[in-house]
Amino acid sequence: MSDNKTVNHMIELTKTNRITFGVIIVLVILLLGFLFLKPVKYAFNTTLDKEIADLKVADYQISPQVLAQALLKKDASMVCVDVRSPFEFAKGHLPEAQNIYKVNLFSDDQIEFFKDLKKGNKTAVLYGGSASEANVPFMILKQMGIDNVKYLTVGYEVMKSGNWAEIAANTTQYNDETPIVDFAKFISDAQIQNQPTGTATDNAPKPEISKPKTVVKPAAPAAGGGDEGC
Amino acid sequence: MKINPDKQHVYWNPYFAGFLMGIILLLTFYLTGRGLGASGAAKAIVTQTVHTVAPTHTENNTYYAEQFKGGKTPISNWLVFEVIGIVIGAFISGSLSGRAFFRVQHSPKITSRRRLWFALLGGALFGFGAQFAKGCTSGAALSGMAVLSLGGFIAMLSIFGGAYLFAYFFRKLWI
Amino acid sequence: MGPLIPEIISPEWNNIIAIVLGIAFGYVLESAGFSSSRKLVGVFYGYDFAVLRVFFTAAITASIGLLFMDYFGWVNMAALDGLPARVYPIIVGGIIMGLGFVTGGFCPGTCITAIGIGKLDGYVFFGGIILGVFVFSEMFPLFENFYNSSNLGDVSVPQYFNISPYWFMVGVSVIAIVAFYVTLQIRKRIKKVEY
Amino acid sequence: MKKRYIFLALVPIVLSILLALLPDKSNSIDAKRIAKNLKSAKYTGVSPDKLLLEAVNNDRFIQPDELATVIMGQDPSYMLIDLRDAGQFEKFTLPGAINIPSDQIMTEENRATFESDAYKYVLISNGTILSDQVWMILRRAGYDNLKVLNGGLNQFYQLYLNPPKPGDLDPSEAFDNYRFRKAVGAHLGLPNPDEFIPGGSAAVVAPSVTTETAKSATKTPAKKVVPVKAAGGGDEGC
Repeated sequence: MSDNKTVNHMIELTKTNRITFGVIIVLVILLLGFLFLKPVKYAFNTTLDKEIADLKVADYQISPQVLAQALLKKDASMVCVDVRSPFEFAKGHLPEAQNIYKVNLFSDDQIEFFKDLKKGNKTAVLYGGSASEANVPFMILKQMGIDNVKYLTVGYEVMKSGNWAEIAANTTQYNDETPIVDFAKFISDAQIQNQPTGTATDNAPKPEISKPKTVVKPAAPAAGGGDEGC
Repeated sequence: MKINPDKQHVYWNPYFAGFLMGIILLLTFYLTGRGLGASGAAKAIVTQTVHTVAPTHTENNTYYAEQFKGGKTPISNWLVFEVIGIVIGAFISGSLSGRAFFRVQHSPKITSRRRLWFALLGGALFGFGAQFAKGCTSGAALSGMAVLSLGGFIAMLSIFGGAYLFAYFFRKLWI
Repeated sequence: MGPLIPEIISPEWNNIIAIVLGIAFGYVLESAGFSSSRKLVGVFYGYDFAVLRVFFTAAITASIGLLFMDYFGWVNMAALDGLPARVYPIIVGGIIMGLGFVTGGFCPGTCITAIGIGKLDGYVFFGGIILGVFVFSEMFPLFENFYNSSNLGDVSVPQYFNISPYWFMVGVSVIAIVAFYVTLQIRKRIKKVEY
Repeated sequence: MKKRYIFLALVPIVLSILLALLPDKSNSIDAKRIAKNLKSAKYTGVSPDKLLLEAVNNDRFIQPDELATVIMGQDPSYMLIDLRDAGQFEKFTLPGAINIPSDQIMTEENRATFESDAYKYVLISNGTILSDQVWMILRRAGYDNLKVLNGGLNQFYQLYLNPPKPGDLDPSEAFDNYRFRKAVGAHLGLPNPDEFIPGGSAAVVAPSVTTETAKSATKTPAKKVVPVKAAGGGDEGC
């Protein structure tokens, strides 16, 4: 092997022309970057952790009862914002409501409007045709750090009558997340019912609706029928 | 190729080389979202070979099996292609300055055989250690440091720290 | 908005880009003299600090560049792959790698450049890596618990210590420049080694 | 020569100090986020205006009938994710659903669940709002292929517990839909609506809710929403 090749002393170029040249190119690119830097107007300003923690916080929901009471008292700290289209808005809306169509949420005026409300310690109550319609602009505004927004847990239809006293007195709970039927119990009841022998009826948790059933068909025929359906 | 003895031992200004390497690393991150690396290719080769010889064995070993997740073949790993590129690039640079020919480089105080045995030992240790850290000097330390990753800084400090720790005992090999 | 793969460039280009970037990387590594093991280990004996210089310059160039690109909104730094900080496995692995460095004289990347220009010790070193990886993989069940231990996840240093990444970058740059200066002085005092 | 090196050495230091002194631009929120210790690594999310565009239409919703077809066909490309807490999940859920409570969506292993491209993820909760909010957070964090079950489990089970019977004048598809839903109900272990409860689902209520509330609550969606969905979703379902 060519050992004699290695006796040469290694030479490193110490010239700095090329590196200076390279650095200047990079500096020019950075300068261009600054020139073309467009400030992003709208960005999420809250942390994901906070948003996840807020998922289950009920403070951001407004029930129709609370809103009705506020409307009765003409509470100035709550400003209703209608996120439906101007057309829907023209057909009917809550008193003193501001129409901000959800599609047009991002314009300086609208964002400024919410920021002004925040300065004035006012709360914007978003509502739409349904709770989930109001939820979309609500979540976006909230994640942008405008946290003085709440959403109505029902659609406009419920509030349509304009009879605030009656709505305020209504005891109906409008929580989307409450399981409305105890399905587990329901299914187990159904299985008990479907058992042909009498053992099931002796069972302790007797279903409330256990009217004596005349015919208890097993589930199989129903499944069979389903095949034709599909 | 004619070897130009003047050019053979002339290397770039290290700052310039480092600057260019930084730009390449930057491009890599910009294009692919990942860093450069090398030891991953060795891992892919080993896994693929073992898989070809004993497929059931790779399925039982979690370390091998991890690389087959999602129907991937380890040998078509990004790093394998990158390593092929490194070989080509080094060859181009080496032949342009007359460094590309077969030889063993070692200190005049030791024999070629001794140098090769230690290279094998060093390689084995490096391969072994790189698996613990999930990357080598380029994959873990350099790319990790570029994104300010905590792991990258720890890797860099421990590689160089470890080397300084043991450097004294192996000085005969080099100087 | 980077990274460009897979959204702007389709993933089929991935391997071609890998080869192109590899060629550039290999070219720079070789031109910097990283195919020579005696030059590489010089950093541990004080007669050549090329490794340290190239390494640090590359790291600060890339990270300042990335921070700027992140600032301009060209790339999303948090989305880039970092190294998951499994503290103790990395330390143990790093020390083993350090030992491998001073005995073998290469690291995997440089050994591949050495292969490119036909250094036989590079080939043998790569064989060693294959052997080491194979031994590790076969013994993996023994290390599995340790390998997965003390995982802090893919955190960055500023994030972990809760400091500004920009001031951290200032610190890293200053340390690097000081290191360059100090190594320059050390090299002047140490006996020249012919290699 | 010496001077040149000093100049070059100053460049990185000056550049990084410049970065530190630059005003916080909102598009550098990711860098800010790194500084503020939010430990979610993958963040390639969409901007608020893009997210709004995605959210104003109903593309993200999967209708109960579509989901029923998926469940009946055991389509492996869908992953059902139940966002309710573990207690509710254990009581009942959809066949094949996995449980990721809504407050744990960003833990290390759960993020990994969402990262595969092989699945469409269906977010399920009792209603629409919670899963929709989780959808927005996950989209913001950059995850794709997410669907929201429209109406949630409440409506889903109601639809198959007590499918709206078509009248004599309805087109034949309405009868097909009705049979399909009955079949689904039977598959899910629900009683056959023809024979089981005369009073409809309102007869059996969760113990925590008073009968009065539940009745009106169950009525509202059943009356209002179900017929609307029945026409649209059912056709694709069959």
